[in-house]
Amino acid sequence: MSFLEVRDVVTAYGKIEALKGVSLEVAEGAITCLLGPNGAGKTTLMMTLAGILRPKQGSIVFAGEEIAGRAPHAIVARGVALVPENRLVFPAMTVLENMHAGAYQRGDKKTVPGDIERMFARFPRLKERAAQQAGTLSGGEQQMLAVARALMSRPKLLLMDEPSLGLAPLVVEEIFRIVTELHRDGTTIFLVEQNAHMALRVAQHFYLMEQGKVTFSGDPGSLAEDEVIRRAYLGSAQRPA
Amino acid sequence: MDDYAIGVLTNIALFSFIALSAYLLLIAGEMSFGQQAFFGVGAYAGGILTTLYAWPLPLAALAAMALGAVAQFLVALPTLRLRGLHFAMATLAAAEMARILFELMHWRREIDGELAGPDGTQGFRGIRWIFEHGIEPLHYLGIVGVLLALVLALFLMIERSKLGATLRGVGLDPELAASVGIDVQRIKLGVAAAAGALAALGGVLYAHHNTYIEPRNFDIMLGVHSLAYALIGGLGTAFGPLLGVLLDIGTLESTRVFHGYRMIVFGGLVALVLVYRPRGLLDERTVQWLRQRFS
Amino acid sequence: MIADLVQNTLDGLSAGATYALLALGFTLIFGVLRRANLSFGPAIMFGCYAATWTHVNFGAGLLLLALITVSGAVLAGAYVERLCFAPHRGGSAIAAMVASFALWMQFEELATLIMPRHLYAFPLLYEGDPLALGPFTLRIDALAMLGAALAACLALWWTLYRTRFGLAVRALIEQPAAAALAGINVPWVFVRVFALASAIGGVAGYLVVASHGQITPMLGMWATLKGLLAMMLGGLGSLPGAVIGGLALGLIEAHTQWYLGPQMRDLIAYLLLFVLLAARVPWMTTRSAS
Amino acid sequence: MAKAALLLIVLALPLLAQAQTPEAQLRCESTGQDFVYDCTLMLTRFGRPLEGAQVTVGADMPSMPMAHSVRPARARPGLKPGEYKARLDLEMLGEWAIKLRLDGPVRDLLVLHYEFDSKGAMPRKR
Repeated sequence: MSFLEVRDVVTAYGKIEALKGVSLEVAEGAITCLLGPNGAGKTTLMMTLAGILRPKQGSIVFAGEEIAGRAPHAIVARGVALVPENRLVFPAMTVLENMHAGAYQRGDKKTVPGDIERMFARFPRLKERAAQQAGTLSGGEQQMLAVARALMSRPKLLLMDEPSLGLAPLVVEEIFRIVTELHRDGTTIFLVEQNAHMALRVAQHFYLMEQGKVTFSGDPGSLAEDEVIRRAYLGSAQRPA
Repeated sequence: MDDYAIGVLTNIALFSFIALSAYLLLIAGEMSFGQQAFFGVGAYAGGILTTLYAWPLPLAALAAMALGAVAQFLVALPTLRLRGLHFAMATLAAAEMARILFELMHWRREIDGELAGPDGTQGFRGIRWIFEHGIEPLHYLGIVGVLLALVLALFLMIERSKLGATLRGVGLDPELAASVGIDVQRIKLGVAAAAGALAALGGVLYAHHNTYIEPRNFDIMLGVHSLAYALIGGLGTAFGPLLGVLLDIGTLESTRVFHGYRMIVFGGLVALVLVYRPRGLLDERTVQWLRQRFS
Repeated sequence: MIADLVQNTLDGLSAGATYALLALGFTLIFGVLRRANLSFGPAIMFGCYAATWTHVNFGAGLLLLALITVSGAVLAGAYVERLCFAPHRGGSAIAAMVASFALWMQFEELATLIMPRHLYAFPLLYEGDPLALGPFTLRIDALAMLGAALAACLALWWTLYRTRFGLAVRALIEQPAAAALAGINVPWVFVRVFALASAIGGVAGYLVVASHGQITPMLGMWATLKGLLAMMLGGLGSLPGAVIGGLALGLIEAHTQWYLGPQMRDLIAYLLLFVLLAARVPWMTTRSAS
Repeated sequence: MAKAALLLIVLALPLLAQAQTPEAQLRCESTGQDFVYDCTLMLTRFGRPLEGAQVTVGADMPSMPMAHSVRPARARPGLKPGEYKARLDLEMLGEWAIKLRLDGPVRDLLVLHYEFDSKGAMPRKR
C-alpha cells in the first residue's frame, strides 16, 4: 500500500480548474519528484495536499486516512508538512521563534528544545543566526529555515515546493544535500522542482505534470534525461514557435 | 396619498442618490466612508444659493452638483492610489473635516428682516424655496422622482455600454485593466467626480425638502448607511442600491411592526444577507440570470 | 506657558494611553483578519452599558463594574466575530465591514432600549481633589488611567511575545498561509484574538467612562473613530505602531485643544491623517490593506 | 433707566423683525406611557396668534434624519387662539428635531429642536 495516494483530484479557482483529475502515489521512505512547466498545477497540488486549497472532488489518502478537505493544521497534526514555495518565513520573528512556530501543534513540549538542537546541528548557519530576524537572512538561509520549521512538526511526509527557486547554484547543491540526508534518515519526501536535472539525481520515482494532469510516471532511468527536461520545461504539446 | 407616504417616498428617493454614489465607487473598486461630505456640500451650497442669493433651485442644484464634483475630485486626486481601508479612511478624514468646517461656518445675512444662513452647530434654518414657490409635497416628490429616474436611466445606459464594462474591469482588477491600456487613474477620477455630483444633488434636494440642515446630519452614520444600502441591495445593477434603501426605509420604517426595534431587525438582516450574498441581493450572477430569464 | 505645555502633555498622555488601547484592539483584529471591525467601539459601549445597568439597578463596586464591562465587551465581540467575520474569512472584506456596521446599529438601538435616557452617570474612578505639585495639578484619575493603560499594554506585550498563543498571533499577522502550514489552528486563533481585542477595548472603555463619570450611546462611535484614527496614524497592522499612534493622537489633541479649541482639535487630527495618507508616508503604506 | 430702555429695545428687536415666517413654541408632557407625549403648540405670525392652520407634527433624530422618523400626527386646535395640541409617540429619549408642517392659510415647514426626558421636553441648549 502506498503512503500517500491521490485519486482524481480536481481543484478549481472559481470556474477555472487548475487540477483536472490528478492521480499519483508516493511510496513510504522514498523521494518522489513532480516535474512540469510553469502553470501545470504543481503548486496547486501541493496547496491542496496541505489543506490550504480545498479540492472540488477526488480523494487524498495519507497513511490509510482520508485527508482531502481537512484544515491545514489537522493535516500537519497527521504528519504531513509543506515547505511552501517562496519559503514564507515569518520575517519579523527571530529564527528561533520561527522554529517554535513550526512545533506549534505538538503536544510534547518537553522534546521541542532537543529537536531545536538537532536542527541547529543539521543547519549550523541557523544556530549562528538564532536571535536574528528571519527577514534579514539570505535566500538560502531562509530556505533552510523553512525546511527546519516544517521538520519541527516531526512530519512523516515532507512536501517541498520548489526549494531551489531563485537560489545560487552552490546553495542549490546544499539544499539537495539536505534532501538526501533527510531521506537517508527515513523521511518520506514529495518534491516539486523546476530543476529537473537535480531532482532526477535524488528521486527514486518521478511524475510529469502538464495542464493540470499527470502525463508520465516512471523511474529516473525510464526516460532519457533530455526528453524529461524538454517536457518538464516546455510540455509535450509544443506550440510552433 | 397621505402626507406620511409622500414623506417616506421622498426620503427613499433622497437616500437613493447618496446610495448610488457609494455604489458607483464600489463598482469601480473603491470603498468610501465619506459620501456624506459631498451630500453635505450639496445641501449647504444649494441652501446658501437659494436662500441668501435668491437663485432659482434648478440653477442652485446645478451649481451644487458642480461643487460636489470638484470637491470629490480634489479629495480623490491625492488619495486614489490608496487602496482598501487606506482609501476608506482618507475619505472619512475628508468627510469629518468637511463636517467640522460646516460647524465653523457662520454666514448669515438679513433676508426679509430675518437672519438667514448657516449658523455653525445651530444649523441652517429656513431653506424655504419650495414653500416660497408654492410647490406641494406631492409635486416635490414628483420632481425628485423624475430626477432619480433620469439618473437611473443614465446608469443603465452606461452599464450596457463599453464604458460600463471598463468601469467593472477597473473595479475587479485594476492591474489587468491597466495592462490592456485603460487609463485607470483617469477613469477613477472621473468616477469620483461623478459620485460627488450625484451625492451633492441628493444633498440639495434634501436641504430643500427638510428646510433645515445641521452639520450632524452629515456624520459617518450617513456615509456608512449609504455604503450598506449599496452593498446589501447588490452590486450587479443600479437597482441594487434602490432595493437596499427600499428594504430599510420602505418596509421596516413605514410598516410600524418593528416600532423601536427597527435597527435591531435591520442590522441582523443585513449581516445575515451578507453571509449568503457577500455582493448583495442583486449581485452580478443574479442580474445575469434575470436578464437571460426575461429577455 | 511652560506649565501649560507640561500640563497638556500629561493630559495628552493619559488620553493617549486609552487611545493606544483602542488602537491595539483594532490592530489585533486587523492584523490577523485584514479587516476593520467597525463594531469594535459599539461592542465596548455594550459592555459599558451592561456595567451601567448593573450600577443603576443593583449598585456595584468599581472592580465589579470593570469586570462586567470587560465581559460584556468580550461577549459582544464574540457575537460580532460569529456573524460578521467567521462567515467572510477569505471572502469579501467590504461585506465583513458592512456587516460589522449593521451590528453597530443593533448595539446602539439595544443600548437605548434598555436605558432610554441620553446620559447616565457612571461611578467616578476617583472623586477627591486633584494633586497639586507646584504649578501643576495632577488629576488622580488621569494618573490611574495612565497607569492602568500602561499595565494593560504590558500584559498584552507579555501575552504576545512570551506565550505560545502570542507566537501564533504574530505568525498569523505576518504570514497567514505559513501560519496554517506550521500547524496553527487559524479559525480558533481568530476567535481568541477577537476575545483578547474586545477585552482590551473593554478596559479602555471602562477607563474612559469611569474618568468622565458619564456614558452616552455616542461612546460606540467615539471609540471606533478614535481607535481607527490612532491605528492608521501608527501604521496599519503594527502593534508598536498602535501604541505610538495612540499616544501621538492624545498629545496632538491635548495641545491643539488647549490652544485652538475642540473643533480645531478634531479638524487637525483628521487633517494630519489625510495628509499623511495622501503623502503615502512609508510607515503607513508598507503593509497592504485590502 | 436709559440702560433698561436699551435692554427693552434689544429684547423687542426680534419681535419687531418678525417677518412672514411663523414662529412656534412647544410644550410637551409625558403621558406616563414610555416615550409618548402630549404636546401643546403655540403658533404666531407677525407677532399675532396664527389661527386656522392645519398642523402636522413629525419628528426626526438629528443624526440620520431620513431614517429614524416618527409617523406624523395631525394637531387639533386648542382652546386659545394659536394653540394646537398633538400626541407624539417617539422611539427613544434624547434629542429630536420636531417638524411642523403647516397647511391652510400659511404653508411652511418649521424645524424645532427639543430634548425629551422622562417628564417632558426642553428646547435644545447649545
